[in-house]
Amino acid sequence: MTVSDYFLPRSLPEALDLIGTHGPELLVMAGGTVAMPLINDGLSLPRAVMGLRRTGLDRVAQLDGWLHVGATATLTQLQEQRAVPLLSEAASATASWSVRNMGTVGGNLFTPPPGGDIAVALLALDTNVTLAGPKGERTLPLADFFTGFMTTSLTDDELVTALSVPLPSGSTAYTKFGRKQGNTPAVVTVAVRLTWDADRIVDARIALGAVGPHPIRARAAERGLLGTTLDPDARAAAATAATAECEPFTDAIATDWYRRRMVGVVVARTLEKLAAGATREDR
Amino acid sequence: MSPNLTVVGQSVDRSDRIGHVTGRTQFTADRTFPGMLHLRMVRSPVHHARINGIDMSAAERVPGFVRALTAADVPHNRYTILSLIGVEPEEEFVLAEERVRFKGEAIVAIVAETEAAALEAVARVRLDLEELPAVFDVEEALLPDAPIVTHWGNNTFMYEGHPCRRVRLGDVDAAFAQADHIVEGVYNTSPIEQAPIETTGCIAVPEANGRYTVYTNTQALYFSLDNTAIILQLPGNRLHFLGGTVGGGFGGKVDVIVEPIATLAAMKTNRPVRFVYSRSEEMQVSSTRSAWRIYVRDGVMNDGRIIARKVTSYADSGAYSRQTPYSLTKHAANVAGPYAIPNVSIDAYCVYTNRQPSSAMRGFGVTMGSFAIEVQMDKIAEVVGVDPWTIRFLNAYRNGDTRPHRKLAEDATLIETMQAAAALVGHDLPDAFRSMTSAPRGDSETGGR
Amino acid sequence: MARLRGTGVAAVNYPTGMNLGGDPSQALVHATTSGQFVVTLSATDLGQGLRTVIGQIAAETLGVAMTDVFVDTADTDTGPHDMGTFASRATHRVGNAVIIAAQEAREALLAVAAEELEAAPEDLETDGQGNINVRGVPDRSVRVSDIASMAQFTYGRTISGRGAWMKPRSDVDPETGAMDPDSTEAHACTVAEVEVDTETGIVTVLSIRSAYEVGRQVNPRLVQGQIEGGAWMAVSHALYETTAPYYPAPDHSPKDFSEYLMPGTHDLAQIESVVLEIPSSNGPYGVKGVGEMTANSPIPAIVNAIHDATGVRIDDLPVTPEKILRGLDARQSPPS
Amino acid sequence: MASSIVAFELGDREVEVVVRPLTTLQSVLRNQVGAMATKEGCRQGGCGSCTVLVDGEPMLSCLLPVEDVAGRRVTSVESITPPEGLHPIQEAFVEGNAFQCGYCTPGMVMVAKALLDHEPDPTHEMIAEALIGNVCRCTGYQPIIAAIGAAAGALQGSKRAPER
Repeated sequence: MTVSDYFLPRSLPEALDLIGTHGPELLVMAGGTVAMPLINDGLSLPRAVMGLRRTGLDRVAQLDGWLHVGATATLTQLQEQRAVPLLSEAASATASWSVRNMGTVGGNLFTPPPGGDIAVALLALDTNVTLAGPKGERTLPLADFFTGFMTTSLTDDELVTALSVPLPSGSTAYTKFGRKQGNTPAVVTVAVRLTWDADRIVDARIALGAVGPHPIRARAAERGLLGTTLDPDARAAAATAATAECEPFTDAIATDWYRRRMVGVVVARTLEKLAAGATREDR
Repeated sequence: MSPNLTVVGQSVDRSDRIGHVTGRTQFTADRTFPGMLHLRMVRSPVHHARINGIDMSAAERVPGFVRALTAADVPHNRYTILSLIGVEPEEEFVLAEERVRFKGEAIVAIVAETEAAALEAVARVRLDLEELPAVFDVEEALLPDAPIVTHWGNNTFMYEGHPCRRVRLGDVDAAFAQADHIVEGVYNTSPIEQAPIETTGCIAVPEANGRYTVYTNTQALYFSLDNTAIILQLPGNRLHFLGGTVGGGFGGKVDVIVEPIATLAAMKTNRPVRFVYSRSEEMQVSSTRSAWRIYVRDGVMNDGRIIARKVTSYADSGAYSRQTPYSLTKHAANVAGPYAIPNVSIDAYCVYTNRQPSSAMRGFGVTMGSFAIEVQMDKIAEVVGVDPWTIRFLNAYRNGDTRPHRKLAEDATLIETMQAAAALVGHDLPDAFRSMTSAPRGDSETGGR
Repeated sequence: MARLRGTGVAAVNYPTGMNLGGDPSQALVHATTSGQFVVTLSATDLGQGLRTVIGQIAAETLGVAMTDVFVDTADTDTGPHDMGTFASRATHRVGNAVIIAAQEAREALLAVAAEELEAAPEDLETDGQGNINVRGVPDRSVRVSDIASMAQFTYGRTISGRGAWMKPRSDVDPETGAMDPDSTEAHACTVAEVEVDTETGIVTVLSIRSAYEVGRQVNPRLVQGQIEGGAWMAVSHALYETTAPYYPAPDHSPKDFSEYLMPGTHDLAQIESVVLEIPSSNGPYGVKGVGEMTANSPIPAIVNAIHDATGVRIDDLPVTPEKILRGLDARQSPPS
Repeated sequence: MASSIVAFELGDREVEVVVRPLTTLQSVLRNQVGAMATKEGCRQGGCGSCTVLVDGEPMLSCLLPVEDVAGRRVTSVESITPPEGLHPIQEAFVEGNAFQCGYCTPGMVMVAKALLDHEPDPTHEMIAEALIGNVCRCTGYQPIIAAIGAAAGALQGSKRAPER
């Protein structure tokens, strides 16, 4: 029999104990939307699996100017977070109703490209990720969490427990661009957050998904927006810069050529949405 | 025939409606049997390779492993589905022998107590494969130095001594010489998966009387039964096939791909055996609609009449031909399109490559021919300077016209259908086209058509 | 950014059935003692509704109500031979076999009724509601169910029929290709309307409007189902589907419904159609066949519409956004 | 770990099963409970034909270890089919010819049930969005969307006219 143990710990300490006991052989699963298909097809043959649904890590709460999202909060829960429209939009644009009821925010960080669309929004929001291990908790910026394709700074004995998003989130826009409408892998995902002083941009985040080994920031594009009014030239420059910065790949739905081309188009269109004032109520 | 019909022509309710909406319709895999075993395949991870060895020792130690089947266990391992209608040669292997010819080709069947055990045992089988050069392009496959996929030395199916299915009417070369314009096009299509929501599968159950009952979602019960009998070298009366309720087919369930090996496993274990494709097998292993490359060369007069059409088509059959040789014949018969063209020459090649085999799919051989010809018709219209409707009405076939395969057209209604479509979209047709019919041409019209 | 609209037209014929090895189907029909007619086959229903339309053809021919017909398929121990359900052949072939079987069963039914009613069989008519009447004599009538019972228990007869229909084998002349490849031809003509986003290359199919000539619709609602489903599949084939996205390269073949693209519920075109019925000479009640062809004409119509919208000719399926962008790029800077 | 006992509600039934670790709810329903309406179209979470409701929310039973639903309320097509006749959603599917092969239908019906429980009067767009994870290869979806719209009307109508 492939799986000889399936654990459903009822608390974080219990989960960490199980990791300690079983080591890296223990497959950790939250919503199951990534791991279970592989197990069902025999592409993953774990001996022991730990499910996180009962750990109580699914709380979402606003506290001290932060939105704290428990790692096992579902995408459906995230959809309901109107305080951070970017997260709500990103969750709504991900997968299908059933998958959103199962997939978790923490799990989305580990979804291989071109998935992981929530992480793109989280990255644009300067989210901190909290990790818990036998030695306690540590918190780091999400930007430092991703280290390569399917690699992160999570150590073998740690779990992601929460994601913390600073509030208010500013003026934001999100576009998941795919070959078809809805429930489809991204060709490119773009999440933008701008901070304004009067009519000038003083801080900018442009996060890109599906065009790199993990969600990435288009830092040159961000810098180029500073001090501008998000005028057409500034938007075009940002699109060009982002196009140069991305590291696209080829998969079943798009080539690296098409992805790179779409980075420019989708960044420009996402910035255009912001320029049109669609979600600039925080300005 | 104009009977006063009472039931035919009525939108009566489907007889299976209650079963479908309540989920009580019994599909093939909605059955379980006591002691039922599960079959999964060890498949080739590469496109083309020589099999130097198979090590089953680790697989055999997986708890729940029951037995493995290899080529040596299959009574008549080399088969061809269409041998039932006289198509030769036998070429496909139920389980690969010396070579694997496509990525995903079945090598070892593992039978286990549970699906999970079967999957694990599959993962534990060690293959010693020596990779060989592979070919994926239909025209590259025909070059002299191409890797050879088949066992007979070239990469085409042979049609009574020809490497292609030929259709000839009139004299295309003479007509090209007379034509005002030559219009050429080359059309490519990609392989396509039938993707029924119910995957291909069966359950083979040994009965006390020595027979095997096979529950299957095949589209063709007797194709499956007869081929299984040949492969297992069993009299047909030892087999009892049950089906008839299929969760979508689209041609994907015309192949005989799960029943022979599941029945063999049931024979060898004397237990019910279930073999149902996974979705990834359906996508990556099961037959596709073939990819096509279609060259069209048309001789056209200034007035828009097409006087010659030469088509060279290559269907990518993949590693085995399955239903594709027949598809090519159907293609060749129809690829000139629903038009009256006096000179036609068609060469349609069924080409072997190291790709997952192609076979039947909705529109078998015709769909992609229609795509090529109907795009070509627009190009011709552009060259002669008429609109897309005009070029089609000018050339539309009528009853009594000689088709490229020399049968006289008898149920032609293209003209009436185009008239109805024009009316539907509010496109005004000139009087000449509005009054046109598919009735046989009068003496005044071009007799050569 | 521009969104360009265009329309395209395509017209096709579609052959019904195969024949090159000979293409037979058989059917058996018998009445139970309660007057239910069982049609026994080994053809399969793929979901298109074969059981239903075969039931209709049997009911029509027998002269009984649809509710009194049961289609039993597919069991090789009980059902007579059938080639299978493919090539748009099932309604045509099986329907013809069922008509022959049902006619024989009807004759057996009327023969018993004639004895019971003391009338000539040719003077009897069925009303399709379970009664057999003597033509023109309103009070001389008997229930089909009573006759079915009497046939068994009073007369010791079978009310049954056998039907076989075959398209004979037609070998192909290997030199000329002379052959008889089909039984009849159905036709379709589609006008597709598309919108192309010239920055992304994304095509939106706005509408697919088609005329179909199918000989005879046995069940118009089921024909409509084939038309709508076929048009959707055609959009899918034209723009999305492939198991080898970079054909002929074998890389990146999809493994699931996420990577294997098909239009979803937000990608649906408006579908409109008219159906013409010009009966065929050899199909059951004039049937031609509609299963496969509905996915054919929309494909080239969409591709022609894309050309109409953009000026870009794409001769490779599927028409991906990348192919469109590369085509548009080439028009911007034509090779010198 | 050996097998364990898992109990959950299936419609108005109490179900108790002995399962190997990480057995899916889909497998339990089909192979142990005999509730075959929950189909098996991909086991990858990609087709929606195995959709059931867990505490009223649609989920994919192929991705859900049955241990995770211990003590919870599972609703399958069997659970909503009345002893006689059909649920209004099922009626609407019949009326609207919203299926061909029927293999995706149970999943579609379950999503429709969840949608109409949450939103009794959905727009066309909302229905389309609810169905985005359910694949149908036969119908082209339009008849399914229309049937769910019709079911909403029928359910609303029966609420507005309680005497019926």
